[in-house]
Order: sequence, then structure tokens, then C-alpha cells
Amino acid sequence: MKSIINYLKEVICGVWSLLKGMAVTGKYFFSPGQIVTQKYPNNRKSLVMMERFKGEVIMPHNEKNEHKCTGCGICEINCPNGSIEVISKMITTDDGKKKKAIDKHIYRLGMCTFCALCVKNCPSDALAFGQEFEHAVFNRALLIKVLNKPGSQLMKGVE
Amino acid sequence: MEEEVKQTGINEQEEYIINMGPQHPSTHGVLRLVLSLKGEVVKNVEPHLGYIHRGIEKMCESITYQQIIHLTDRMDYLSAHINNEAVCLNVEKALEVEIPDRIKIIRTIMSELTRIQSHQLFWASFGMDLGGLTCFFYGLRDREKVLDIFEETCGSRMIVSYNCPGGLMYDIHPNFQKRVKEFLKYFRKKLPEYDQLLTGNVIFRERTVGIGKLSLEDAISYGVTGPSGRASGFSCDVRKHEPYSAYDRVRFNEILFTEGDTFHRYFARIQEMKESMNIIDQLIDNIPEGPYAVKMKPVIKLPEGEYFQRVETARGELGVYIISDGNKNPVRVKFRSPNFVNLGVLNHIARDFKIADLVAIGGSLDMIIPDIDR
Amino acid sequence: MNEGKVFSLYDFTALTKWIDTGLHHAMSPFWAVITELLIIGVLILIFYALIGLFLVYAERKVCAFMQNRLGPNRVGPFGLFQTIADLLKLLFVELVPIKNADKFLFNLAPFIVIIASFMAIAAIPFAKGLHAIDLNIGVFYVMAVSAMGVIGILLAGWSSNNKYSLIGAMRSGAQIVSYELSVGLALITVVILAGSMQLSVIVEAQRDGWFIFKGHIPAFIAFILFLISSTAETNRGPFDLAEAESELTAGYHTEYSGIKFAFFFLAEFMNMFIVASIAATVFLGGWMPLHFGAWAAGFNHVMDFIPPFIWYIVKTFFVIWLMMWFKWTFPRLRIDQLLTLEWKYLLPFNLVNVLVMAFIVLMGWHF
Amino acid sequence: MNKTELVIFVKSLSQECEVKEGRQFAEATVPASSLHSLAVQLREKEVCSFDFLVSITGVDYGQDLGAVYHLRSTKHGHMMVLKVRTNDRENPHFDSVTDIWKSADFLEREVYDLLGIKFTNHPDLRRLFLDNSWGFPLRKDYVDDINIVTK
Repeated sequence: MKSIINYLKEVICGVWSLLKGMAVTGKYFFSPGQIVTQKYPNNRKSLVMMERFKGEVIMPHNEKNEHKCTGCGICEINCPNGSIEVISKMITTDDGKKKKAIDKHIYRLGMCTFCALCVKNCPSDALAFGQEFEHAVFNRALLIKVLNKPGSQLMKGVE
Repeated sequence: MEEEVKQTGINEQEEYIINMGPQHPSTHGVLRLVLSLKGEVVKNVEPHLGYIHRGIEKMCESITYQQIIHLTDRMDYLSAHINNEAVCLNVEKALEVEIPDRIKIIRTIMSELTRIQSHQLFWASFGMDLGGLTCFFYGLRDREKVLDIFEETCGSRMIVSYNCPGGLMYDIHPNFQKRVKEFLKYFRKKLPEYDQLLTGNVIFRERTVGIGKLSLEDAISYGVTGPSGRASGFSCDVRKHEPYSAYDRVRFNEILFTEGDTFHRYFARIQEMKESMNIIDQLIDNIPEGPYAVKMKPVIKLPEGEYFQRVETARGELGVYIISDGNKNPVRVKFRSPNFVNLGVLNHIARDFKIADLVAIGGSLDMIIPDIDR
Repeated sequence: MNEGKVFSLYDFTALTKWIDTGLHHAMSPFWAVITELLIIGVLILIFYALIGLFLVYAERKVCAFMQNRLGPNRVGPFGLFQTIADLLKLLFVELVPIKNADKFLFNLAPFIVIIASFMAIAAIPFAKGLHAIDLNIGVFYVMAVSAMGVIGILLAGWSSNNKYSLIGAMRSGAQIVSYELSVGLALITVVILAGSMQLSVIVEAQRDGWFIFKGHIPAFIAFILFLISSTAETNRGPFDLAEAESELTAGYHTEYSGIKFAFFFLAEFMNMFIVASIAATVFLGGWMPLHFGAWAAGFNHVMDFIPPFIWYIVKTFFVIWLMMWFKWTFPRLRIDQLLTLEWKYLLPFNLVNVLVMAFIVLMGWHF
Repeated sequence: MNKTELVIFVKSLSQECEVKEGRQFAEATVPASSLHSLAVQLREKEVCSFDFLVSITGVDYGQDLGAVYHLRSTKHGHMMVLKVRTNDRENPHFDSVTDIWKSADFLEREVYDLLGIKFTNHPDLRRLFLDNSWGFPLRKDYVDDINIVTK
């Protein structure tokens, strides 16, 4: 007799535990307000990334097309996987002195691991992280970017 | 070089051999298990690794200590922050740098958040392994809240790279404390649902209780650490035994069970989430003011010698062993990754159970394949 | 005979009679029967496709809502055309040829599965006078025919020359053989109450109250048991061991692609529909409106205005929703636990239940 | 036991090994021939009972190849390091400790795979990650012109 009672108890406890689980899913079924899906490409306009989001490395330019990069190459040394290459040239400044300046700051997005060492170690804060995250392209060569804009100059007062 | 390929029992005639993986839904990545079956019963499991081997240890030999950090993210990507911390602690210990309290406490909070999100994903994928797909979405839904906190402070969601030798990359975001408190409040409400949906469920219990038992002796001998080891009663919590960062100033329990079966490996993780929330509770209001990083030399050279540091990741004990010859690059870096060692026990505990149990056992070991292969 | 030419939504007998006599007037009896068969075949085919498409959509929406998601929402309003897009994809996708597969059996298997579910539909009464054939052993027929699908599953698993498939098929065989018992016994409980196996008679007997209310607790228990065992019989979660995607990748249909896979997929959903309509017919009164006793005459009258076909569909979809609810809540069982559940729990409960029901009917205690 | 006590204790176990106090742990360097016997004693002796093999690290010291064993006692909570070296680069081999610590199975296979150090009496010594045609990548003299890029 005791075994039968135990058997029935087992069944009832089992069914009860199943019902508890069903209560959870049932509750969510009837509360569509809790849906968390984001309709991604449609909400592009309202989508705000976090301010520190590491989307890609960029070189901010001001409105006069000036950047802060002196071409020192510290970012290149710090990059663990060689995604940055700084090509510098010698220029003559207005007062006749020869000076090293940046020719091309090449950034290979396809190799970047977003470790933030370049941005953190830049002595003149020339690099920053951009919020852009839709990087998909059909040609891998398009992922090699030149960060300094054509014709851009070193910002005054940055050494 | 001549190879000694030994013939194992796997190729005997009467056995039914199945390749589980490298592309299989329940191996969580590119793990390949060669099973020999007798009917549904698993007679032998032989893991074949290397599908995602990237040679991180070799790469570490040619880069600087700051640069190693971002590689450790890619080992166990679910405890990325804790992996970072292991290398940083080791380097700081070698250089004998005193770390301010603020950094220690922030690191501890971030580590525990990492642990929570890792266990959330474990819960999600374990439910999915057992066939309850809904768990997967609930787990990911709640994990998203932690990832948002990470994104706000570290800039990335999973592979955070937030530590650097001497401190942190940036200061915490002004919203950090508020967000963490919101999350704790939110998750305390959601955790009972996990229990209702899975822990108490009679089907789940039938599937897990008594399956894949690992005794204490075997757990120690096989070196199974983390929640999987603690479910067998192996007191292996590095946070308790060798407190690092701020673990010596918080009160928390080491979750220990003696059963050592699949259910208790699962349950240990559920309990650990609660403990982690308690730890964060104790620290979140007590972050002292101060710098977020100690000024370090731009080129770090460790003094000649050998350094070993253990930390407790979400899956077990991660050991970082650095041999330095005084240069800016290490001579040898070894990561004693918890998953790699835990995988060794799979054949021992999954033998003589059914395929469905193997999936459950494998799921309960919470394997992350990039951590096994490195 | 033409007096009853009132095509009402409430009684299809007149319509079907009218078509029948019209055809017999126009042609010889042989061709009349052939034409009727064709009409029925085409109608069922269309119905089958529509219901299949809708069920796939419904499953995805229901599970999405249970999982805090939106589900399909891109193709058409609320993603309504998603399944049509899926169907088109399945039609055009390449059929992957399998080396060393038993070609004939491999191609035959999906047809067996789908034909089995086709045949079962024939006996289901959708509304008064709206069924293909009213067999006097309707319950028996549906059970027998729907169990035939397992042959297709076994063939599929065997012939695809894949170890996962074979394990899946063998599991499915063991599963259906044992769960057929529970399904049968649960239905017999009601057959005792109704005193007939003819589905139309069973429905008619529920005019003044559905069996689930009329039959006291035994009928309710039988309903639950039927739900559980029929979910198992249709290979749906938590009993989807035959395809167990986390263990056997996709079980018996691992190697199938394109339209052949679509057949399995469709058959699974149609089996669910058939089982749900049997449950609705036998336990929930089929197309009968919700009636209480004579004390609620006004209410009963209002309920009569809702067409029987709507009643039938609503009840069926309610049962389907219950089955989806199971599937998206519970983890999967293991094969030995599945058999334990059947032999140790469902079968004893069923036997006792049949006994109690027989006793109740004998004593005349039912309403 | 603390570091100093361990050093004295290990010295008493084996005369051949060279024990010193490292920065963190007691470090014992043993000749390859007495590795297994010392390991058994470290595991079995009640006062030290090193029952948990934390890791085995294969190291290429340039000239020598070696293996470093990190041991821990779950009972006493102390750790020590066991080191073994060989200058045979062609056919380096040590005794396997799989019969003492089961976790050594995978750890030794990893060392064999990446450094080519063989472990005699290992039950199943095969390559773990790489296939048989690879060299041993963690050796300092390993060359790979395609996959290793130097600036």
C-alpha cells in the first residue's frame, strides 16, 4: 500500500513540477510586452551605440581637415597583430626646418582585434574608436583603410 | 619523425563508431568526439582536438606582456575578463607593483559579472542540450544585460580586453554602479524562473541525477576544477584558497557538493550565480576613489625567473606560467586552461551511459573549445 | 431531394447529398464515384497544404512568444508569408544525392510518411456532414493508419546509410510501438462512454455536453493521457527522440534535403493536426458548440450561432497550442525514460482509467 | 608545510635532486631517471601528499628540453614545482606520470605534441592537436615560413 502511495506521490510531484515550468512559458506567451527582439536594420535610426563602443579605429579630423597624428609610430609598435602601418615622410615646415610627418596611416580592419592598445598609447591622442560596426564588404581589400584624410595636415600645436 | 600511433579499442569490429563533431549541435564548437557504441550505450569516448588550435602559447613568445592580454581573451571567451586578470596579476606580481584598492575592487566586480554571464550561458546551452530550447533564449536574454554593462564600460561585449598590467584600460563608466545594481535587482527576480523551468523539472532531474558520477578521488586525480570539481566535493576554489584581487575582503561560500553527478555540476553553477551576486553586492557601494591604473613603464621587462599565477575562471582553475629571461618578450608562456584538463575526464565519466547522457555530461562540464585548443 | 438545397454553414449534409445526386444524374455510377474521389482528393490536398503552411507559421510564432521573441516578422505582415517563402526555398533547393544509400527505399520513405497522414484525414469529421468517409470503426481506422507512418521513418533511417539516422529510426520504432497502446486505451475510455467507434456518432453523442465534462474525472485523465501519448506518437518534443537535434543532429531525416525533407516536415505537422483533431472530436465534442445543460438555454442558443466548422478549428488549434506549449517548455526525455514513462506510468493509469470508466458507464453515473 | 620545510623534506626523499627555494614555490630539479620514483613518493607520503597535478609545462630552454610539473596538495594546500631536463633534442624522453595522476594523460600528450618530448609508459601517446606531419612548434628552432610572420 505504501508503495502505491509513493507511486502516486511521485506522479503528482512530477506533474506539479511540469506545471510550474509551463507556468513560466505560459506567462511569457501572454505578456508580449516583454519581447526583447530588436528589429535591427529597421531601427538603425534610433540605434545608439555605447559611447565607448569599439567599432573601428578612426583618426578624428577637425573642420579644417587637421589631425593630431605626428607619425611617431607608437601605435604601430604597440599593435599586437600588425594591423597598423605608419608611412611617414619628411616635410619642410614654414620656418625652413625639416620635420617628420605622416604620409599614410594604414589600418587593416580585417586584422584588428580591438585590443585598444594603439588608442590608449597614442601620445597625442590622435586615434579614437568609431561607432561604426557594419563593416561587411565584398572585397577584402576594402578593409585596408587609410586613416588620415587626403590633404590633411597636422593640427597646430601638436608635437 | 617516426610516429607511434597506437591502436586503441576504437577500431574493433563489433563496435558501432560514430563521429560526434566537429560539426555537431551539442559539442558547442569544433570538438570531435569519436564514440564507440553498443546499441545506445557509449563504450568509449575519444576526443580529437585541434580544430581551432591557434598556437596562442607560441604567439605569446614573440609579443610583449601588454599584448598577451588580448590573446587570453580568445581562449575562454566567456571568462575573458578573468583570463586577462590572470596575466595581469602575474606580471604585477613579478614586478612587485602595489595595486590600489580601487582597481582590485573593480576587477573583482567585473570578474564576478563575467562569471554570472558565463553561467547564464551555461544554463542556456545546457537546457538546449537536453532539448529545452526555451532555456536558451531566456539565458541569452538575461546575459544581454551583463553584456550591456560590459559594453558601456569596456567598449566591447564579450572579448573585453579591459585589464592591462598595472590596472585597467579605462576608468569605469559613471553609470556603472547604477547599471550593476539594476541588473542585480533584475536578475534576482529572474533566477527563480530558472529553477522552475529546469532545476525542479522532473524530466530534467531524471536526465541528470545520478548520471556521470565523478568521485572525489577521481576529481582530484583528473584535476577537474571549477564548479565541475566542486560538485564532487573537491574544494578547489582559488578565490578561497589563494585570494587574489579583492576576494580576501568579501564573504562568500564555496559551493561544495559531494554527489558529483551531472545535476550537481549544474546546480553548483546556479548556486555560484547567487554567490557572485552576493560578492558584487558587498563591493558595488564600496569602490574607493583613486587612479584606475598604476603608471607603468611603456616597455615591461619582467626580471629573470618563473612566475605562476592561478585564478578561478568560470570553468575552473586557470594557471598562467611565465618564464622570463629579462627581455620584453617571455621565453615561454603556458596557460593551464581548465577546460583542457576537464575534458580528460569525459571518457571516464561518460562510459557506459547512453548517447543522450553523454550530451548531458558534456554539457555539464561546460566546455569551451577555444580554451581546450588554445 | 432538391428541397434541402439550403447551403448552410451549420449542416453540410444537404450540400454533399446534392453534389452526390447531381453527379449520379449526370454520369454512370462508376464515373460518379471516380469524380467524387477526385474532388475529395483535391480538396484534402489543398486543405492539407494550407493547414501545413499555417501550422509551421503558428509553431514559430507560438514558440517565439514563449521565448520573448517576435518570431517571423519580415516576409509579409507579421511574417505571414514566411512559410510560403520557406516552401519555395524547399522546392528549389538541390536534392543532395547520397552515396551508398538504398535509392528506392530512400525515395519511398517520405511518401509513406505523408500518405499515412493523408489517409488519416479522410475519417475526420470537420462539420456536420463534412467528412470524406464515415467509417463505423472510425477511431480504430485513424489509429491504425496514423501508426503506419513509422514504417516510413524506419525506412528513412535504414536506407540513408547514416548511423545517426539509423539510431533515430530505431528509437522511433520502439517509441511508436509502445505509445500506440496508450493512445488506444485512452480512446477506448471514450468509446466505452459513447458506445460506438463511429466518429460521427461520437460527436453526436456530445450534443448536450462534451465528453471531457460528461465523463467525470476518468474522461479528463484520458484526455491528458491521450495528449501525452499522442505527442509521443507524433515524435514531437519532449518526445522528439527520433530527431533529437542535440544528440543525433536530425535523426532519421539527417540525409534528406529539399522537397523530400519538406515531406517529413509537413507530415510531422499534419500528424500533429490529426492527433489534435482526434482529441477535439473525441473529448471536446468535435464540431459541437459548447453546451451546458438545459438550465443555460440562452447561452446554448448563442453558441449555436457559431458555425460548427469554426468550433472544430478552434478546438483543434487549442489542442495544438497545448502540444506546442509542452514542446517549448520541457527538456527531452531519454529513450529508456520514454519507455519507462509508457510502461510504468501511462499504461497502468490507462488501464485503471478504463476500468473506472466502464464502471461509471455500467452504473449510469455519467451525465 | 611552508616553502622551507618542503625544501628540506624533498631533499630527504632523494639525494639526486637539486632543491631550492624559488620565488613562489619550492623547486626541485630531478634527473630524468628518478622523476617517476620521486613523483610517487611526493604523491604517497602523508606529510606532503601532492595529489593534484596542476599542470605540466614543456619548455625549450634553448639547449635543453624540459618539463615543469606544478603540484598541489589539496589536503595541506601547499604547492611545489618539479623540474626535469634533458639535453637530448633528437629523442627526448621522460617517464610518464599517468599512473600517479590521471590528468597527466592529456597534459603529457599536449607536451609531446608541441615539443616532441616522449613519455615512456604513457598509455596512448599520440599527437593531440596537430597531425603527424607537423614539426614541434613550441621548440625554439621551429621554422614555418608561411604561418609565422615577423616584422
